[in-house]
Amino acid sequence: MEILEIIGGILILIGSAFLFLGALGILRMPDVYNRLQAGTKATTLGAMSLIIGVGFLEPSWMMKSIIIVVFIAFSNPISSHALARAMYKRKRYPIIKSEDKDMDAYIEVFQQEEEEVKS
Amino acid sequence: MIYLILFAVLLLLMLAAAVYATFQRDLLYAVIATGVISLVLSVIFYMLQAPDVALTEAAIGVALTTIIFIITIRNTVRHEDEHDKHSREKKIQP
Amino acid sequence: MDSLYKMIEYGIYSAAILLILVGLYGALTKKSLIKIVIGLSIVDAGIHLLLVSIGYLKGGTAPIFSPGYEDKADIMVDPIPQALVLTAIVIGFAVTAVALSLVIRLYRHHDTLQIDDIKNLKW
Amino acid sequence: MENLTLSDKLSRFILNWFFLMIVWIAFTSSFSGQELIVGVITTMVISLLSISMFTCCTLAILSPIRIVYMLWYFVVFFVALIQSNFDVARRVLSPSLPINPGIVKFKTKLTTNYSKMVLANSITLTPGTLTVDVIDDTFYIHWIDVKTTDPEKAFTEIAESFEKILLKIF
Amino acid sequence: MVGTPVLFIAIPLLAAFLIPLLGMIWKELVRIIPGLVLAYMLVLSVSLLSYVLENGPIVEVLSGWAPPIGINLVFSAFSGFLVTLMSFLGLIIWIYSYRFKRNVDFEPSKKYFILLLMMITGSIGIVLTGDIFNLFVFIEIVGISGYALAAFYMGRNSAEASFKYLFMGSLASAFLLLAIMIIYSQLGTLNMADIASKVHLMDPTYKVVAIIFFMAAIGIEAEIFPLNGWAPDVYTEAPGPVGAAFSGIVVKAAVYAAVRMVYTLFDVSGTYDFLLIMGLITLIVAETTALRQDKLKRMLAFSSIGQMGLVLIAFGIGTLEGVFAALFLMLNHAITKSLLFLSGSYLVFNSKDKYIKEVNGLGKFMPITSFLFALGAFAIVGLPPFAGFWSKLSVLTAAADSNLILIIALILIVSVIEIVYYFRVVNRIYFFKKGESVIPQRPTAHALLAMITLGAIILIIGFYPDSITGILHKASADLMDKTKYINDVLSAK
Amino acid sequence: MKNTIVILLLATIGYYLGTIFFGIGFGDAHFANGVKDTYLALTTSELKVANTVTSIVVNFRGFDTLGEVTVLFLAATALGGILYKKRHAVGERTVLFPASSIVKSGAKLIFPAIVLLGAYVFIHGHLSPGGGFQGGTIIATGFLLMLLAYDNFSVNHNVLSFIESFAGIFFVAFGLAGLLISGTFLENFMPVGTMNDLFSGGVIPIIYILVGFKVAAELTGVIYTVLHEKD
Amino acid sequence: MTYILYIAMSFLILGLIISAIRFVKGPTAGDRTVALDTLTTIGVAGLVLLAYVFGRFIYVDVALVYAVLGFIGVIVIARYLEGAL
Repeated sequence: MEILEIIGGILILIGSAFLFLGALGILRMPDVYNRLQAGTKATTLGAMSLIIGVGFLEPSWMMKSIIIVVFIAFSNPISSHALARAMYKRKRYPIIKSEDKDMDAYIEVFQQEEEEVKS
Repeated sequence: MIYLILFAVLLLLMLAAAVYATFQRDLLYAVIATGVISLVLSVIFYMLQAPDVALTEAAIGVALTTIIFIITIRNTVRHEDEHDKHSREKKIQP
Repeated sequence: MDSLYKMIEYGIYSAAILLILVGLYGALTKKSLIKIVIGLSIVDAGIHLLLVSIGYLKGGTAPIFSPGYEDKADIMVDPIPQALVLTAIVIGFAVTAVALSLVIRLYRHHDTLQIDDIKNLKW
Repeated sequence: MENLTLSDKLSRFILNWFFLMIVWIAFTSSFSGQELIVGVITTMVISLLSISMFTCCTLAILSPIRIVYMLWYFVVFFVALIQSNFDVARRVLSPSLPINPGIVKFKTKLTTNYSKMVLANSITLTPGTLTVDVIDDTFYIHWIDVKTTDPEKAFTEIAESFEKILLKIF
Repeated sequence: MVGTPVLFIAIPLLAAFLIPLLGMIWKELVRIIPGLVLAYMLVLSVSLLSYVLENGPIVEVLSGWAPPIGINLVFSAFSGFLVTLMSFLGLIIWIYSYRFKRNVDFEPSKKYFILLLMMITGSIGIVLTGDIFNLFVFIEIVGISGYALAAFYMGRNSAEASFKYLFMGSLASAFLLLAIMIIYSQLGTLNMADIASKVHLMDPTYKVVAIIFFMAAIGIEAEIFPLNGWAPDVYTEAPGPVGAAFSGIVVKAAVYAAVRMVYTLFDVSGTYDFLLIMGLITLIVAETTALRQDKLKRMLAFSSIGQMGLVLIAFGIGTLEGVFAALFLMLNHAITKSLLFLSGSYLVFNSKDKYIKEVNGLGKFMPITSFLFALGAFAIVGLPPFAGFWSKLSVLTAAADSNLILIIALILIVSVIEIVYYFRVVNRIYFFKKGESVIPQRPTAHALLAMITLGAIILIIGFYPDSITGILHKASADLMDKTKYINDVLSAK
Repeated sequence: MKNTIVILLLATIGYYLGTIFFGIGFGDAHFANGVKDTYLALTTSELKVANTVTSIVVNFRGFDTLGEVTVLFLAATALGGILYKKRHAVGERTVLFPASSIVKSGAKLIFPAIVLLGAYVFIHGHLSPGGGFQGGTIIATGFLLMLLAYDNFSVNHNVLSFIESFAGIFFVAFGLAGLLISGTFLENFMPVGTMNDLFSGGVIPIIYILVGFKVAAELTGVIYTVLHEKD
Repeated sequence: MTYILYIAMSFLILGLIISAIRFVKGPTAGDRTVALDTLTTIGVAGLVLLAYVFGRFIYVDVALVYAVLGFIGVIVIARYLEGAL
């Protein structure tokens, strides 16, 4: 029993810390894509670990915790992908620090988009 | 003690979102702010021991209200003080 | 503990009342029809919060007799305001949907959402 | 949507039923008879209604070897997830924000939509990468710390470990 | 006995849910079913009313729980009288609108009949219910069907009128919820009889604030003066039968709610005077505004608001005679104003802006409709041989009994104004030359039947007022007896 | 000028609301003579329903719920009427960009689970928080997801109105059955079982399931109508 | 145990405040939606934690519904921003 409580407590602490970090990430990062990066990863793991931690504290809740975790792990990346794609389609340029070297892929996407509009 | 702080923060968040929704000129942002209101409101209902109400607020406020508002914006104008009658092309800017 | 509840009480009531007032302000002074609808829905939110909070009981729990809580009726919060709010939320959603469809209709005819430009009838 | 043979349909239906039943048991968190009966009926109705539209794979996915690969995939994925979180933590907490963002692309050998989705989700949750778009078999990735823009190298860097296993599963 | 009061709600709901299905089978059923339902409701209400007048009120308990716990419906002489009136008018309006506009597509006409049926049902629910939150729900039912019906025409202004109504209606429901909340927080109950029996426990401040919110909410629905901005527009832009339904049915239900609050629920001193003053202001403002209108339906709308003010004055007198006069007035106004709306909407059928000058000289082209309109106009201003005369007379006598001389004088002055603007229209109908561009529209047989029925009733009441006064006396006595109401409801099971 | 008037009005309303509600008190037993305790007692002793809110919504104040369902039905009808156009072309959604294949396959995979969640919420309405409205809303949201992800996804309008009408008819019919069998409208005429079993509470879960179907169909119809609104 | 919960909850509160700041600062709709997404996820976690604090299993249902529906709200906004609605 004791062991489970300790594990649960640690998981809860880790989870809340990562949730906080995720929030801090979306505050500090310079543009939408970087914010999405920080937001998605940190909050997903944070929520997962916190909820599993609660499951450890109350073992009878474990199944429901797991299903919530599965839903979060499944849906969070999809929503952030959809958002990133939306920003991209609306020509919201990401901040690119290193020279012009990655503009190729970038421009390609825009060409694709314009073809889609025409067809 | 921590509950007091949590309550205070949630209430302030909700009020701030309400004020933001009222005074923001971009209607899309105002609509997203109403989403925040309903999220925070649902957590407050939960803390007031009303899970049924929280569930209802969550189910209706998260997606359904948002979609209806957004479709209205899509069909009309995006900015509050838009007098220009044919500005539909400029409407979608993130 | 008592002072804590006192603070929560003042906080919650004043927040709910302010919410109502902010919503009413938006609904009464704003010129854009969508803003008016948003204001009305904020008013609704404030009223629902007020209604739930008058049913609260100190140290209470939800009025659900799940296993382990079969004989805890004396610490349960008032279920009636919750039932009323449930009804009111759904009705509020229905009214919002109708209001927004009217907004779309108005835009179809007038090509604008400014009530100053729509005033064919006297407001 | 597509034309399915009867055995194919049946197999999809049973798989869907099985998974939905697991989800139902997790929802109710109880093994009492009444819950199970209602659950069997409900999940059966839902999977019958969604037979041609909402199922991804046939029963073949439950073969033991694939399950082993799936578990292995989860292990790899979790390690990457935890890595990525510490990565984010490092970047967010360091005062100078050590980022060098950019967009790269690569091609994948995966064919089915579902495997691409799993790969994209995994990429989104692993260190420093975010799937921006998937067009046919080309992935466009926002990379927080661009090391290379060459598609092949980027592929080895980002997705190879996942794709190897996914190819075995699907 | 053909049923219990709950069937007034259950059967129309059943019909409303069935109509979309039946419409798939045979499209004409969509029009027929509401008529059958309304006819059934009329039969039911008449038989229940005759039972109630003999044996005292029926209190129907719902879901098997006695009143303070469950919801209850009260079919007393007072509410029964109003329910009968509403079902009758509903039937008339259905007959009238059976083929109101032939060119309307199937989809809109399906929706039209569902919404009209639900509006009538909601009003009946407001009158029958004995629970304040249930009242709120029914007000919302009436409200939503009203918003949709007001925007029924695809013209430019109907959506605007409807939005205005919706705005006011939302505020009304917000205020109503606040009032319900205050009452609940003090007394812990929602049942009207229970509240009435406990209301003395309530702190006076709470009582006053609750009644102010309540009156603000009901005032919006009942078109009391500062809150009636929506009414003229909705009446103008909605289809003719809907205007008739608003002024004949919905407003009556709202006034019922207000009166129930004042007479039964609260015991605050001064509320009668409040009603009196609000009614007076409403009357004067509305009638003087009606004088200035140049659109027919708008004029009728302001006249309707003014008549509501008169009803409130009669209720505000607070004596048995006053209540009797108010009920008589409500009956007459419902029938007469419906007749005016129904015939008036044929008079200006083909015109776009519905100006009064477009009725010039129609007396020759549409003799029956014009005659009925004139009959309604004479009746509503209170000329002697018609129904309106008796009701106005009873208001004046009730006021005289209570020594309210000023009120008598004002009512007489306002009646003169009323005569001026109604006679102006009648004058134009008969003694002016028809405009070139005006195309008269012959009423359909259904519409003619509906209008002639109403006209006949006006004449019958005018010549034999005693035929109705017996019921009215019992109904007003029923309203005045608060303790009997409380006992009846709380002892039901 | 208008602003000043509005602010004065709001200040008055705020002042009165403040005096009223700060006087009520928070979390006290200020409605000691009310009906709350009766409800709580009757729920356990007579109805055997765990969730008191459900028992109030469906049984004690079931008439309100009938009205509420009607309000939603009317709103759906009104929406169709208000947005009606003569040349109403159903099924014509001009979509500039199809959703990305990830959203598509994700939606496909998660949709049955969402429907199952909705079903779970309204089947367990009498045991846990939630019920017909919430469950129906969740299912409608699932359909919304599919409509967003697939531009060719369509719902059959006739099926929707069938479900809607039949659920409503059965709701009223259960009420009338109560009237015939036990004497009052909407009375619970079935055996109530034991507390916290899935099969308990008599007609309450059945009515809530009907409400769930009706709300789901209505809200899906509303979303569908609104989503196809384009001029 | 209590202290752990206190610490966790204060982290969550800070997270809420910070996402709200990002929400107000914007500058684009995308940023605000990211903030909404983060708020939702923090909200789900907070709801589960509060359910543990209140000690009632049935409260978790609310968190479950939020976890499932929150992402649909984000997708709605994303599809609008794409110009696809």
